[in-house]
Amino acid sequence: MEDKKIFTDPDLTKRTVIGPNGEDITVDPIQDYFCDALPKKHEPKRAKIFESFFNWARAESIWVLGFGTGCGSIELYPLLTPRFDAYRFGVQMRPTPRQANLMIISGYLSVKTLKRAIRSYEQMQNPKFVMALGSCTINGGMYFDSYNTINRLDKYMPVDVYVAGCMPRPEAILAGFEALKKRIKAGKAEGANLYAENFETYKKNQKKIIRDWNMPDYNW
Amino acid sequence: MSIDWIKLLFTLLGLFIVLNYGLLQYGMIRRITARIGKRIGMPVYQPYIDLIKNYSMRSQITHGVMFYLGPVFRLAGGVGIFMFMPLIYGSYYWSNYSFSGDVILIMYFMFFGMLGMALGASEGGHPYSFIGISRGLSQFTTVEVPFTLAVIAVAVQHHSFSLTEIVAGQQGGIMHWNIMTNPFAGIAAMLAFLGMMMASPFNVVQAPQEIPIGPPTEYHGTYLGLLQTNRAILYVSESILMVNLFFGGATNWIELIVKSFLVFFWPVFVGLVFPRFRIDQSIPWFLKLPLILGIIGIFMV
Amino acid sequence: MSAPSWFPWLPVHLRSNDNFEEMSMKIKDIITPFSAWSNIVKKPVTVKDPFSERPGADRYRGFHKNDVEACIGCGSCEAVCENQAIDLVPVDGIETKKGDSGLRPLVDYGRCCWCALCVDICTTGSLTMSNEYTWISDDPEDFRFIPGVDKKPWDNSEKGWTNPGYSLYNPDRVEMEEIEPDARITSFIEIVKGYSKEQAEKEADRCVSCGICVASCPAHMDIPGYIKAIRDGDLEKGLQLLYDTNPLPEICGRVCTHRCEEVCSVGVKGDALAIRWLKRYIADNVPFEDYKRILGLDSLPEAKKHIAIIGAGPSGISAAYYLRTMGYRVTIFEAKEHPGGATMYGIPKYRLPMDMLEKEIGLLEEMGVQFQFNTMIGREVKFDELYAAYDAVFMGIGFEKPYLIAIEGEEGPGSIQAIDFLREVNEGKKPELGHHVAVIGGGNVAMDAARVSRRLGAEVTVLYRRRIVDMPSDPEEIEGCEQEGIHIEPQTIPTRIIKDKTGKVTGIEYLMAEMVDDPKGRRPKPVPIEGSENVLEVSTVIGAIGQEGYYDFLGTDWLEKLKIERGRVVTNEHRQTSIERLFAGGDSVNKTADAISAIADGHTAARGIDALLNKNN
Amino acid sequence: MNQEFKTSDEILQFAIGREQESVDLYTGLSETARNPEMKKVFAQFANEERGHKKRLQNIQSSGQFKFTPKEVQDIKVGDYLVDVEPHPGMSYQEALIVAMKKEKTAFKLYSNLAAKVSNQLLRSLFDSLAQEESRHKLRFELEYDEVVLKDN
Amino acid sequence: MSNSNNHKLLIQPDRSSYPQPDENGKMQLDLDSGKYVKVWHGPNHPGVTGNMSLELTLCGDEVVEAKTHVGYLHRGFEKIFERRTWMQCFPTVVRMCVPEPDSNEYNLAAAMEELSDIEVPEYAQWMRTLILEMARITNLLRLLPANGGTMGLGLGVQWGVYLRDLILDRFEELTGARIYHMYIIPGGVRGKMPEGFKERLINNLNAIDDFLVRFKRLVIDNAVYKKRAIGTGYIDPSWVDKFGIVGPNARAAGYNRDVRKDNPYLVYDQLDFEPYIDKEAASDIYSRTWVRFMDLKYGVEMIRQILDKMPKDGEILGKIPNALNWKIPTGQTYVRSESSRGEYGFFAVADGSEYPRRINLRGPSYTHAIALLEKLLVNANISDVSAIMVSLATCPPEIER
Amino acid sequence: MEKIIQHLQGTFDVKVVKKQRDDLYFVTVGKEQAIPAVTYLRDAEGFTHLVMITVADWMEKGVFELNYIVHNYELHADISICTNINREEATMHSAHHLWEQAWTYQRELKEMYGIDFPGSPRVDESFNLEGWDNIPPMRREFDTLKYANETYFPRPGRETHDPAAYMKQKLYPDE
Repeated sequence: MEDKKIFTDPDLTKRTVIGPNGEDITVDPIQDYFCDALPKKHEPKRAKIFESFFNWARAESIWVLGFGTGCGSIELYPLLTPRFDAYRFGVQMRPTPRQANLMIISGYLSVKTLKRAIRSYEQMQNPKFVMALGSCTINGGMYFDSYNTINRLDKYMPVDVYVAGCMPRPEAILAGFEALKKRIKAGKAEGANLYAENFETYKKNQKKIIRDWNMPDYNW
Repeated sequence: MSIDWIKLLFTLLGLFIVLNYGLLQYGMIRRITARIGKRIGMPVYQPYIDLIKNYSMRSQITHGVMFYLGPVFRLAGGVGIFMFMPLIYGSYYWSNYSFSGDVILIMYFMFFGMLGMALGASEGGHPYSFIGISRGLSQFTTVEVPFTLAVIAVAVQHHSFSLTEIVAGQQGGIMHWNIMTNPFAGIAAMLAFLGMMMASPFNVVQAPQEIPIGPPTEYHGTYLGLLQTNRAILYVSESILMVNLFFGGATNWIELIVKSFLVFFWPVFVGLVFPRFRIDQSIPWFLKLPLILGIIGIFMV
Repeated sequence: MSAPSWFPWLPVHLRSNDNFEEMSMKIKDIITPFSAWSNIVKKPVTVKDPFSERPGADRYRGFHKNDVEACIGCGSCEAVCENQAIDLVPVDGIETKKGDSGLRPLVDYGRCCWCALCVDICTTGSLTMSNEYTWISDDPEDFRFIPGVDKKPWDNSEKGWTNPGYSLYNPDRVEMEEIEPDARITSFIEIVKGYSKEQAEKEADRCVSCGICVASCPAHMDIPGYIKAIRDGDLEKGLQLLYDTNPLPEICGRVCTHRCEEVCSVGVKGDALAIRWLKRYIADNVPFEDYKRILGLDSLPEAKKHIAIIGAGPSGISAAYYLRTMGYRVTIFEAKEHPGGATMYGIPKYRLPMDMLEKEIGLLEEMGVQFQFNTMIGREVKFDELYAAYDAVFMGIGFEKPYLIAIEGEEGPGSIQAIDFLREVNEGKKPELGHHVAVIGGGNVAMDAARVSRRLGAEVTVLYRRRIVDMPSDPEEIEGCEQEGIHIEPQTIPTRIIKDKTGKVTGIEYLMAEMVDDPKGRRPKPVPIEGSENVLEVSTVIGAIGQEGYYDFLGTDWLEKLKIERGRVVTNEHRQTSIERLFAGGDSVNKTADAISAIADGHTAARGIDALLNKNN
Repeated sequence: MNQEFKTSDEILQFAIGREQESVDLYTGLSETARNPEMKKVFAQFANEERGHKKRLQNIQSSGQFKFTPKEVQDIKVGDYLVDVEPHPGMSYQEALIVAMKKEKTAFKLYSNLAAKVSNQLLRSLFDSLAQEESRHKLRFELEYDEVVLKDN
Repeated sequence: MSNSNNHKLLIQPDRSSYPQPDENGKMQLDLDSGKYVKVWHGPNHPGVTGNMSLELTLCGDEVVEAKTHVGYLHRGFEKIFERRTWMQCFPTVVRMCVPEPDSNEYNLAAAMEELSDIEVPEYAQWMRTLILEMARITNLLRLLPANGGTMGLGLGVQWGVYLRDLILDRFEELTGARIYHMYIIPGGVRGKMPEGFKERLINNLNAIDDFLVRFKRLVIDNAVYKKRAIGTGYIDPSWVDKFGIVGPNARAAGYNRDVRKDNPYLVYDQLDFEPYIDKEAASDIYSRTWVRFMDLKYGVEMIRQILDKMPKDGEILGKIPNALNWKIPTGQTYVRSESSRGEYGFFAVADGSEYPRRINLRGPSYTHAIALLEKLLVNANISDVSAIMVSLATCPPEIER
Repeated sequence: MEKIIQHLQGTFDVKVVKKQRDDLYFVTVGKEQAIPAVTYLRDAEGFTHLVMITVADWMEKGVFELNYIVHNYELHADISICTNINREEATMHSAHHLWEQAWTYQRELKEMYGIDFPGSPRVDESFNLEGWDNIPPMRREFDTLKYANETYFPRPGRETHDPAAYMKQKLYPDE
């Protein structure tokens, strides 16, 4: 395979359209759709009492992005249904990354999903948390030698809590939520700021494996 | 015209009560629906935490001025409905800014919020928002038709566009309620109410499995907090409106809360056990049975 | 697009013909869904306390546990793990010893998939899984631990996945066909028949390729390697692997003391692998004509230096083979008529047929190794001359001289030494034994003497000072003795050989012994019980209590220089003695005193000689 | 040896003399032995005896000795073995037998003497010497058991 | 039963005003015209089964072109099998289909046993059948209510997943794990029935019976559901062979397609059952829901039957070679079984070594979710997209592997 | 079944027939005859169901073995038409006109093995992978472990010991 293919989505390349008065207008869809501003670090509130009160609220109201990235998502069904009922603990599913606080990476991430996961993660608002389920996110798990799955999630996004198992049972995931709550209340879950601070490192790692980077560097 | 400060105070107090009531009611409803699903469900106070959480988000992004104003308009719509609606019959202070044409103003505010939302959501640029808002507007428009007919029927019946007078006309026992005196209009309004509350089978606007989650897709943080606040106020206000229009109003807070809760429970009761219609099914639906009932209701009078 | 509705005011063409029925059914369809609301009076089924209320099932495959005491670090778990989740790592406080690699499995929960194949294959059953399943951490580096060593909350959990009563390898050895005991004692025909191809492959299939055996083999043969060669059906590869470390596989395949089998990890729960028989299978089933081709001995390097080897026993032959392959000229001096040393003269033919030896010696001759038989150093050739004439000398002289029982009546006919007796028999003589033979001793020599005596038609009793479990002989030899009707009398201490007036042996007197613990923690010592005399009527007493070396041939001057301790030549790790160009190996050097150690010595010495001579260049 | 012992000093002197005899014997054997290895063995035995002698001399000069009656294990290896006449071509086995027998004789001698004397002090001194000798014997017996009787 | 017979009245929309495909099957769309909106359904979308995405071109609410994009779950299984020994493939294959891993286990075991000629003890065969049927009902308990769930009726999902969880408990008891059971090991199975297992399982089955009644009232008889599901997502019966449609989807189109009946494996020939076929070939969402409903019902009956007929005790593992050195002689085979979604097959090639040369999975979703779904979605309303997808019971992991 | 195979042998240049089971035959034909044979089976013998198109990579022999497995619902039997194509210039005739889902398989094979199917719809679009610029991953010469180790940062700090080597080193440090 000598000839290297050029991977560009035709919908995302620059194109020229004819304007109302007959003039040519160059449209760069990427520029059109996204903003290129890099992430900022958001300092916690100065007043500690406010910050801890907010952290309490954040901990008790965890909105999970409903994005099943791997096998582990099958155990999210029981989690939100009668048997385990995570709603009791303030956990709710949100279908859009904008409103979600917690991203559950439920197991292995293929490169293709990683690209989407990063986009979703970046679209989430600060503060945001990541929970990683299963062996695959820790050290590649079963797919350590696969050419299409990542080995270590922490290279690509900051992770707050890991839950061991293949896949973890709903009880373990609930315990993971408890651990995450503790972490948030202690003010240690500053993944979003960490991401902003080490943005270049994360980007370097991400770009190393996502070959057709046809998106802006940051998709708030 | 001098400002009646005490009245304003009472109105704001009423708003505060309604807000809390709305949040608690939402939590309560979630618990009840959870029980039908054999779950325990979230704590009743969970909506409060969610609200605080959303207001405490550190970063927010905006897609332009209208994106920002959308929730504000929506909240204004919710507050507007509340402001011009009498709460307790016979109480001066709890009748807010009810005046002789308040029904029409309220009808306007109901649509105003939706329009504001439409503008804001469109600014968000998400295709689901477009789809959702176009569905929302078209469905709401059709919902308005039977509802307006029912309201006109009631207004004609009581020869007044003032809620206070309509409530006054229903005093004197359950048989005087409009739902009994003009059942067709009442039923039409109740069916339209299903659409107004956007519960199944008429929740195409936010349909999570289809266009997650419609207009508010891009809203988060404070914006979402505003929307949540509005939802609490709006839903309660609308059910109080229904209470005023068809269920004889209320003479004290307890009666108000019980009645509005029951009215609010109606779309939940229906919504929980039905899937949603497609938009091309729900619009004709409103234009059939409720419309016919509404027309009959007018003719009844 | 839309199907007919349940509303009667729909256009007629959208309604079905049986309109009325439809209608009634449809109203039911509106009402029935509300039946769901009956749940409002039912209790939720939610688990109240999900963190403690629901333990894993009895068989749950949770986190790993390991009984580090029972574990031998064989690494089968690592081999079977498809995720490379298991590493074998050294652990403080666990020593490497024979049969225990000193390594323990470390599990990486960044890899594990909880399939429990590691538990199923565990050769000792030490690795199990608890039914605990919750482990949360914010540090991804945490998820590695050595079960049983790193303390975890689930270490004492009783439930969980253990080996569920099957084995992923066959724990039972493929039975080796043997001649029936009744038929055996009438002749010197070889007892063991050897594996067929199917049997060998089936037996080889049981191997878990852990390699624990390799270190326990004095020659460090690549045991998993040649067993794999059998599985692959590639016997030539197997033969090459055998000859890499052992030029006498046919002999070892029959008479090796197989220390490897004692430590075999498969043998912990089941039968140890028949490593010796598999070795024999390779050696027996490759045509001898092909050996030279397979081993690449056709064109050996041009010989320059010349090495002398004293003694054509296993160590000498081994040294000769490797030295020859390294390109040295080799001459072997042997005092006796035939090569083979103890294997030739000491091992009965029912264990090791003569032609095996001849085959392997033949290979050496073809390689160009010179033999000088009937040449005793010190007698025909002086050691001085030898040492001067050759670039290096290897001495593999073995233990020739038997220890005497040293009790009254031992001198004279009727009381003979086992090694002399065995030699005579192997040379074709038939010593007169009489009706009943007493063999004194419990080693392999004693067993051989006993079984040979049995074949010569005598009743045999073995008198041994300690218990049967203490016997240094191979268990299968003891078993063979018992099958052949040989009586073993343990804990007996001979005190006197009784003779009649003509000097003929008539009996042996012995005392019973009790076992006393050794103050230094060595094996328990038998102490005779006074007054427990017994007399056994015998016609011949064969002493087989041990042998010692005999170095007088070197002459006093050299003996002065040669460092000897307790009858054994002291050597360094290259089997180099205190005399620079003199190397030594075999029974006279190592304590284990068996063929395989001798072969290993020969190999080591060959490398040592090579290193020495190359260094001098 | 029907010698009468009056004082502990005499006894010790006697014992030292016996040890010296042993030293002389082993030294002689060492010199006459044909096998250099056996020379070394006997030289080693002689050395050990010198050590014993030295200890007795120390007791004599200091006048202090302690005796704690303690049973020394007797595994009786040497008891039933035939006597060996020392000769130049002795093997290690024979050397051990010689040594064992010698220590046994010494042990018997001291035990007999201890039984004969009535003096408490002297008896304990003899006991002590006997114990010492039996300890030496055990040392050789264990060696014999490990080396010669390896297969038995 | 009350399956509707109104499909004859289907009104196909007039497509003449919509864009037409060219000779390559590609839609002729002028995206710049402003008439169309491009929408990505998924991978982060609650209405899409699993992690895959649909690229929809909309004209209003109508889909004019659909493309499926898979590969979000691609783990390169078939590559990493080249580095696994045959036995090591056993824990690996189960991950190929997450909701119903047991079919994978069985297929691998069957392929290995066939190629290396190994007898499976009778008890193990019964246990395998039991496990496969249990897996079928667990998956159906998830799939069936999801048909209502996509239309906003999540209540059935709540009930169904709870019952699924009860069966998962039984799995846990029997096999030691909830999701990836890894129970059907090549050569046999990995354990016997624990004490009291049968009674507990029967209790759960009774609960499912109750659920079926209530679910029928809630969803299947639901007027709104009927209105939406009947006639939507219609698969023409003539497509069945053309698209390789199998299992319940083909049965809803009136074809008798059930591997258990057609090519009986394990002990299915000793069981008495008849798969449900929609005789009227209604072949829409409603019909497929109905077929799945009946599958679940029959599945429960089947488990009862198995529990009745199976031997009390027996060997669990046949004579297998050492797991570490298992070599399989050169050969190739294709084995199939019936999963809850249809024919599930393994193509296995052995080259005589310890490592497989090739194991290729043929999952039913491979055709259902790509070629068929793309075809079905054209002219569907965007609201129906996820409903159609769920009714086909697509499962992305088995497509991508 | 036997009859169908005989028919096939009569009509086409059948190289090898292998009977795996009573209901499963592997029939090897030349590259040019594979599609006609499959078409014949579909149209004349009732093998209407395309089970799968799959490939086994025989690197040593330098060929890809393509398998078209077709199923007959009347007989409940499968025939796999096998054909060997050259690994170096791997092209094959497309079967997308026979079955609607065939192009999916061909698209996957193109991506995973680099086998080209001229004329097959969307055959050049990526299927599972996105932005892949290496050799097609399913080819045997592609070393997936090496690739993964170079690309995906395996967590450092792991080392293992071979019991045999470790024991030798521990017990006999001199040798």
